[in-house]
Amino acid sequence: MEKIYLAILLAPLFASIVAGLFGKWVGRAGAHTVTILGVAVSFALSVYVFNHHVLQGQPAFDGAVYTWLETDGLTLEIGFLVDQLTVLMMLVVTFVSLMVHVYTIGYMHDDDGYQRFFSYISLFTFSMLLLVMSNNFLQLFVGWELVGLVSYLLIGFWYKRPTAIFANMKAFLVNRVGDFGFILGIAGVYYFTDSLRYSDAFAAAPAIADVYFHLFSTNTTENALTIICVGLFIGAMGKSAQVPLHVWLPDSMEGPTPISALIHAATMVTAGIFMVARMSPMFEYSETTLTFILVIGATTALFMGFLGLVNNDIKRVVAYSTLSQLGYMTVALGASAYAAGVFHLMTHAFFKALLFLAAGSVIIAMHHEQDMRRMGGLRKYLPITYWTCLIGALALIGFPGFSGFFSKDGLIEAVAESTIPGAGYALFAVMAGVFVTALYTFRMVFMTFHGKERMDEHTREHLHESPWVVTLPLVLLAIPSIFIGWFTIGPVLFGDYFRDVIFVLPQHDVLAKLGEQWHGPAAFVLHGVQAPVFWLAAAGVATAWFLYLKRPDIPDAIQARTRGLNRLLENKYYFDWFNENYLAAGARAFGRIFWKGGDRMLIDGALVDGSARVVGWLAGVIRHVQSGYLYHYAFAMIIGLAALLAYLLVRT
Amino acid sequence: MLITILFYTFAAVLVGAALGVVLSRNTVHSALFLVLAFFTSAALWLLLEAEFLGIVLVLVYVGAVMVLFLFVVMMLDINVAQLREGLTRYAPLGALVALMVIVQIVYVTWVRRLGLTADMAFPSAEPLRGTQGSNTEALGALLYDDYVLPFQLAAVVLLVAIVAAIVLTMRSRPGLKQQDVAKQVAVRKEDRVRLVKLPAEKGP
Amino acid sequence: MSSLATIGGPVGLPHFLVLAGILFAIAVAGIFLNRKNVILILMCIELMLLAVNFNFVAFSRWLGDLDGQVFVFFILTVAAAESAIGLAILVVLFRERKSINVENLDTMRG
Amino acid sequence: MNTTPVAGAADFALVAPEIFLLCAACAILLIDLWLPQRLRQVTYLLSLVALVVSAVLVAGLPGERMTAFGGTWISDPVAKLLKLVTCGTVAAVFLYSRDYLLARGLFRGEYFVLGLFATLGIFVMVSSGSLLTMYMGIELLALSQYALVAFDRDSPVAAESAMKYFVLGAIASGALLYGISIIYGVTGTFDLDELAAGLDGSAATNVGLLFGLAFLMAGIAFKFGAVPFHMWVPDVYHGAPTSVTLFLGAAPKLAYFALALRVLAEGLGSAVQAWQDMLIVLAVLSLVVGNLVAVAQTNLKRMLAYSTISNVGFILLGILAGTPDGYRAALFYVVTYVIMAVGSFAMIVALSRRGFEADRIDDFRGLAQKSPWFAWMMLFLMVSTAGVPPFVGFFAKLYVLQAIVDVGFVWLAGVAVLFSVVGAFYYLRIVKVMFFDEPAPGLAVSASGSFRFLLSVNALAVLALGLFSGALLDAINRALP
Amino acid sequence: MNNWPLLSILVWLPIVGGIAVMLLGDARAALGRWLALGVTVLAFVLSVPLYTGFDSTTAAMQFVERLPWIPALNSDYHLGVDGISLPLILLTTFTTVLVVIAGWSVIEKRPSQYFAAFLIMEGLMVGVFAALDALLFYVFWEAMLIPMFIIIGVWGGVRRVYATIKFFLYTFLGSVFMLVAFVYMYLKTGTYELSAFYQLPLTLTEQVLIFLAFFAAFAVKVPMFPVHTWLPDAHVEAPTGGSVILAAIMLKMGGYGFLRFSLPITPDASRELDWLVIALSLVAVVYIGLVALVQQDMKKLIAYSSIAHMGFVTLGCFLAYDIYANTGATTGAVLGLQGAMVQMISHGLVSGALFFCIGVLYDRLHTREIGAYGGVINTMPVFGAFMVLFAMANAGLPGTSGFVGEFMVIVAAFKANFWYAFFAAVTLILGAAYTLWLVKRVVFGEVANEGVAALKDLNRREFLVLAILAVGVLALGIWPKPLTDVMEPTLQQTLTLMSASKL
Repeated sequence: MEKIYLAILLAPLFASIVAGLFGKWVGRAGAHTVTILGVAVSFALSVYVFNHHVLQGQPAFDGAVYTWLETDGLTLEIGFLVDQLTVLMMLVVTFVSLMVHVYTIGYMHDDDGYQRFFSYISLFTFSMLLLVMSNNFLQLFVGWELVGLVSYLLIGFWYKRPTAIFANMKAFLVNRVGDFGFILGIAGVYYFTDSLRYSDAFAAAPAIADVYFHLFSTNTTENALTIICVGLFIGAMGKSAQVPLHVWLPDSMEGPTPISALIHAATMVTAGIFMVARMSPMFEYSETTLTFILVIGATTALFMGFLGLVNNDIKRVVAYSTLSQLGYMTVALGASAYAAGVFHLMTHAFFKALLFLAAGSVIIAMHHEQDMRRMGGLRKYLPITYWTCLIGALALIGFPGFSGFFSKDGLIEAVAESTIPGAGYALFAVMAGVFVTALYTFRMVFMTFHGKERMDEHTREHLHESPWVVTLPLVLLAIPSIFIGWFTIGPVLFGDYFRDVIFVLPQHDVLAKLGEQWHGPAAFVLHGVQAPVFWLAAAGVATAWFLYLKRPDIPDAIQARTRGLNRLLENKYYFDWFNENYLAAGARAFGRIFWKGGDRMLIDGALVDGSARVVGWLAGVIRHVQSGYLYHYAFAMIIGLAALLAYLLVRT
Repeated sequence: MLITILFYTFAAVLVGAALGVVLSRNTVHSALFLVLAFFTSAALWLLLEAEFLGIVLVLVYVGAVMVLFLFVVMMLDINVAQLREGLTRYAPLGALVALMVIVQIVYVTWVRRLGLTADMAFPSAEPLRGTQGSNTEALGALLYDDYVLPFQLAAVVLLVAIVAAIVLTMRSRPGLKQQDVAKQVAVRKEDRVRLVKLPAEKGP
Repeated sequence: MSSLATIGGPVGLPHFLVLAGILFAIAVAGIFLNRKNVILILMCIELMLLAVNFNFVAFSRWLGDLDGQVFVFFILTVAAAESAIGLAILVVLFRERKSINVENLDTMRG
Repeated sequence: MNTTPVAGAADFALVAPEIFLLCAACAILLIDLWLPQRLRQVTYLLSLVALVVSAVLVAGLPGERMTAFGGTWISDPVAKLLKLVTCGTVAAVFLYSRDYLLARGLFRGEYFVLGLFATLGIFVMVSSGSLLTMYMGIELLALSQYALVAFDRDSPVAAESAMKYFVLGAIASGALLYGISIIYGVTGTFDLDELAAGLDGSAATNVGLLFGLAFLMAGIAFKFGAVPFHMWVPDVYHGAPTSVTLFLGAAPKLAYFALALRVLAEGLGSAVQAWQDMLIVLAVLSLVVGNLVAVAQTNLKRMLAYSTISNVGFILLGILAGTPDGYRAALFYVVTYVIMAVGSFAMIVALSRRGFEADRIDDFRGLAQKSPWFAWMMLFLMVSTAGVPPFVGFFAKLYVLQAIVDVGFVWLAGVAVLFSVVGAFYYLRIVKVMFFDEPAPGLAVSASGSFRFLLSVNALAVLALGLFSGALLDAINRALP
Repeated sequence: MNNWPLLSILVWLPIVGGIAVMLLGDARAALGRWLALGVTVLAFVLSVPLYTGFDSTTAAMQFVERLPWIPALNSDYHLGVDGISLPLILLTTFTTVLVVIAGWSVIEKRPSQYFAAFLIMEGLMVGVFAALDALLFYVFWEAMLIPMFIIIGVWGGVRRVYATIKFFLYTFLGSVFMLVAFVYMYLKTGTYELSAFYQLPLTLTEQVLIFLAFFAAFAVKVPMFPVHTWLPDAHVEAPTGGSVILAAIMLKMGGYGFLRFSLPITPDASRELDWLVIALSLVAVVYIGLVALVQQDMKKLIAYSSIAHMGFVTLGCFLAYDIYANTGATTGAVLGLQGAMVQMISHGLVSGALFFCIGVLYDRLHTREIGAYGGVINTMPVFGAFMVLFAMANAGLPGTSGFVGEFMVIVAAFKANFWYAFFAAVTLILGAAYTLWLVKRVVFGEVANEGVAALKDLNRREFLVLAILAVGVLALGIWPKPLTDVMEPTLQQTLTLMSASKL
């Protein structure tokens, strides 16, 4: 089995190296062939592993591949922990990645960096697999950062665009802020366990929960596990774009659309969710952290959704939607409904990738025009795109029966059951979020595919459906977007799929409570239709219809009335403004102060050059004693003699 | 008592002469004051039963060195007027320092008696006499025996002085007729004698 | 010949030492008080050596040890040689500068 | 008087080198008189031969400590070593000077004769067993040096510096003599051995002795050029013809070391605490003033003069330790310093031509491009003097530091190293000028082959002695056990 | 092979080679270049047996050579390697080869002296790492300043004189106090033998003074805040090779000194004063990181980043005492030490590589102003790729060597104190910020000006150098075990020495 795991991991890496370093030799076709092959191998083998572990029920694998380094009794290894959660992630990752690879052939057809792009996305697949398959914190962190690297490279793929290279730097830096917390969390794990293996950390978690630190003063104590978990979660906040570290994700849309789908919707951004779920044996013991997670997630879910309402860039709307959905997942984690979070992660991966790719398809058709105000009525030009997009949108808003419905409804009900502090706020946020989600999603659908055709003549004449390499992945993604919930909700949410993998304290186990009322997916759908969630979503769709199809003049009127609110939203709650004008500028200002004031003036100017100047000055002064006059010289001698005599008189 | 009077008299003259050397505006006067100082010193030394040295001081110093000084003063045709200014504004400071040195010396030698516990009065001076009861003879015995080496060195010092003085001051000005020993020694007959072959005069 | 010792008068070693000290100090002061004439400086040097000689002679007498006088003898010799060289340098200086003004001896400083 | 003669054949055997040197000097003086100018080389060669023979004679002296002439003369290993080094140094000085003197019309026999007399003076000082002999040696050396400084009769600066040197030297002599007279009065002797035997532990608080010591110290300090008795050093080094500076800067230091060693360590060893304190002041002042003022110099000779002052500070540090280790360290320092100083001044000579003294620091601009080899040699000499390993100057400083730290003066070591850093600055400036600046017009080393060879040997010796400083250290340990 | 005096060869071969190159002169510069390359390659090849023949199960000194040097002082020519010095020696021989290749045709002014200086430097640097006698160590330590002084001064930039004199005096000032400390200990032990110093009992006051003396020397070399200001100047003005050697090796001597001298010789003072070192290290990370952020000169930026990175070295070295105080055990202490060592090696490769990169640009446009570049990747794609790689390594990206040391130190720091780890981890943000901002402004974007438009991509020589470094950076990042295994026993021993009180 180990060899298979290794093959899953290394196939994309190998492909990436071939495409990246030898791109010139293998050519375009060679590049996409080898990378698709690589990912396909990974996918196929993942399916095999799924079969092995899940269907055949083989025990989880936890072992090392090689020792990375060994010192001080600490053995750091690169190894695999393959269990149900891992397998699920592997499937999602390799499948979406495969789709994106295929899609890329069409999307990037005219780009000069064709091979490079394939190399990057294969490298990404490798990194993501490295992350999810890890059995220890080190490797987790390695994968964690590597996906960040690839994200950086891909956002800045069009390196000539100033906005792109700004966005990628921003993405990396914001992620680094998260990693800052993450590495502290990891260090905390090492502090207590002298090991970085998951198994050791999980085993030690209950004990750590009883340890208290004096961090801020000797009078206050902080729970050690909380510190560790909050640290780890800050990492997740960066990667999964939770408020306030979400700012990079909308900007990351500067990258080519396939990677928006792959990295910034389906896989990488969910790494945080995955990580928290993976660490459930630790997070469970820290209720403070769970509350923290709940609040952050709920805030993200609701307030990022609002931003989707005012944005006119089709990709950005999807991006804000992603943020919001990530908030949902986070809320699930905070409510200890890890399985719900992961479940939503999975369904979201499909339908959000679908939405992105559809948006990409639109963008191709529109000749890289992304502003929805210049679209409209595309339905008849891009039928496949339209229908698949609609499927994605319905899944996103949680239309009963679609995959998103199962995951989102399950999630919301789980939150409703939760007793963790902050759950009330979270419930309100996710409920309100449903309406908002429906509103912005269908706003997008209506503005893009329905209504008046607002594009210019030239573009309209050239409108046509995308090639098969683009539409095929859409179709292939649409299928699970519709159906996957039916088959998986049972085992994943209420069954024993995650039994050995996700640990939940009995008092937190909301899913178990829900499970008591579980009567299969059909009943769940029926129940869903009667629940307020559905009506909220329906209201959202209706509102969108009314505002953007029926009376398109109203939104402008509303905007005119609520200028303050509008400005707040258009400025994205001023997060970027604050970061750029206070954090970044502040850092630079401090840097300048330290440099000019500290280094240059104080240390160099006053001390270093200052002492040199003092020496020079003294030299000049003492030099004048050497006046050239004999009598001065004699005088100095006599003074010296007199001084020696005086000394002697003092001495005796 | 006589000795005391003599001491104080000579001492006073000596100090006066020394001051004269320093303060006199005329170099020649200074030189003469110095001569006076030497003379009084010689007298004082006689009181200390250092007859030989007293005489040598007069003979060598006054007779040779001071004459040399005067000679140079005269020879150098110094602009006396210019040098007359003498002491300057730093005089008080200089005097102060001199006073300080004097105070220190006096303190140590007079007040502290050099830290010596022995009687400060002069003992009888038998050892200072040679077999002939002569200070000169005793000195001579020491010089040619115990101090033969320094004595030779003294000779070398004088030799150096001679060499140095000659090196520094002797110069061959163009146009000056001077004997060049080296040239004289190195001369060869070819340089001096020119053999001219004259054809024999034919007889008429 | 009468000696200081036999008289037992108040004139003892310290008197001579103080006298020598005063001479020494005057000589020293003369060197740096004099701003004009190099020859005067040479004379002061002679005066200074004289002061030293006084010390030696007095100590020699006081110790009853002739070595001191021997030393004076050498000092006199050396002093003579010294003044010869000093005057020689003076002559050279005068030839070069046409002056023996001490204040002109300041081309090198700093 | 029926005393047996103090001096016998055995005594004269111990002064054989000096006798030979004196005779040789006189002979050369005479021979020179009969030589035409074009054969003046003979004088030069004969002087070298005289030095070599003296060295051989010195080498033949017995290895143990012996006294002669009633204790006025000491022949011991340290004297032997110092004399040998003196011979070598003076010979090197003569070699370096030849071209310089030739180019300026100063190639006269008297230079070499006076040099030999000075050497004799050094010999005498080194072997002095009494203050009287010491005084004669001092004066012999000093008078020769006065004359040498004024040797270039056509140079106004030379005459001026000679005058300054002479006057100040005379004052110092006076102070020295005054001190000797007091010490004589207090102890009744100026024989160093007797002096040492007559003093005990109370010497350090004996006001009379200390009084004399203070004057004596002023004299010694003047000879060394320690602050505040240093004022003559820059002016004399600057004003004298470079070939004379070469002489002044090197060999006499050996004699002054001997002066300090004989008088302070051997004669007044019991009063160590008293002179130690005085030396601390002098040493620290020398380090401070020497290093600081050197920074401000633009004339290389002056700069080296101040460098000498600072190095004297180090020598004094070694001496003031008052332990055999300290004296050894100081001896090591002196010997190595002499080697470095000779080389440094020789470098100026190497660059100078008729009408061009090359004694400004700027004159060394870009030497590394014109004559890289000599630039490197100069670099060796400079960094060695700065005390950078592996050059011997470092080890010299190291041994001194060891000696003073050993007696508990860690703070002095701190001061010393601190000012070494200041010192490093101006040595580096030379390196900077040579290596980093663009060449000055017309700069070139125009020295003869033997000169080049000797200079290279000199500079490389600085490196070799550093790498194998153990050998020199052993020699010094044997000389000063 | 084991009977060969390998270390002596490594010390003297380059020095002799350097002299030979110099004697060949500029007229035969081509020959000199090849000779220099030959010597450095040979030295590198000869240093490999040090690794292969190294017994990594023991902390004892290996390949020991010992000859009497200055018998009167009991100072020997005593060389040997252990786990601390071995990697650094390898780094030295490795880097010098690259420096020679990098300077191949770039140096037109007095090339023979240039190569000679580097060769001599190499020998001296190996000597520093191999010396087991304090005096010998000091000799190598200081002697190194001379060639470096020349290198910066002759082949440096506009303000080279200021920079090189500052560099020399700064480091000289620091070192002399160390010398006094050595002297003091010599007088106590009667030998300059390092192992004797280890065993010398010292009172706390003595230790503190000795520690401070060492600190003056090593902190300047590392360099630590606030005695770091020589470094930016020296780096900026030095020629590429000089910057590389400076960053890659000379800075390591400070860290090496802490490990070899400060900690074992003055353990109690180290414990008493570890707060000072740690505080300054953390200041280096934060303060210097911020300063690096605002630099306009590429080299200066990397120089400041070097200081920040070296902060990890000093931090890692001094964690042990707080770890013990905090947790009651020393677990994690060696991790910190290892981290410090790995960080040194890695920084050697990464900063060296970055300086090479800047050198490549400088050779083309003759400016290091960030503002003069932009969009370099358009004209120099291969270079851009390397630059991004090394930038990422500099930012501590996992998979590159830059990550390993930082990770180990941060993780170990948590054991000592949460806040140590906290401030150390700030480097994750700042390090990425200044490095990526640099990359953004220089590498990415539209072609900024005609100069950039005319750039030519790497030639084969440059490619070779950067490729070798890239391999090193990645190899160390992907599998650091071979490196850490070598160091493990020695660092364990260092921990033992530094935890054994001398009072």
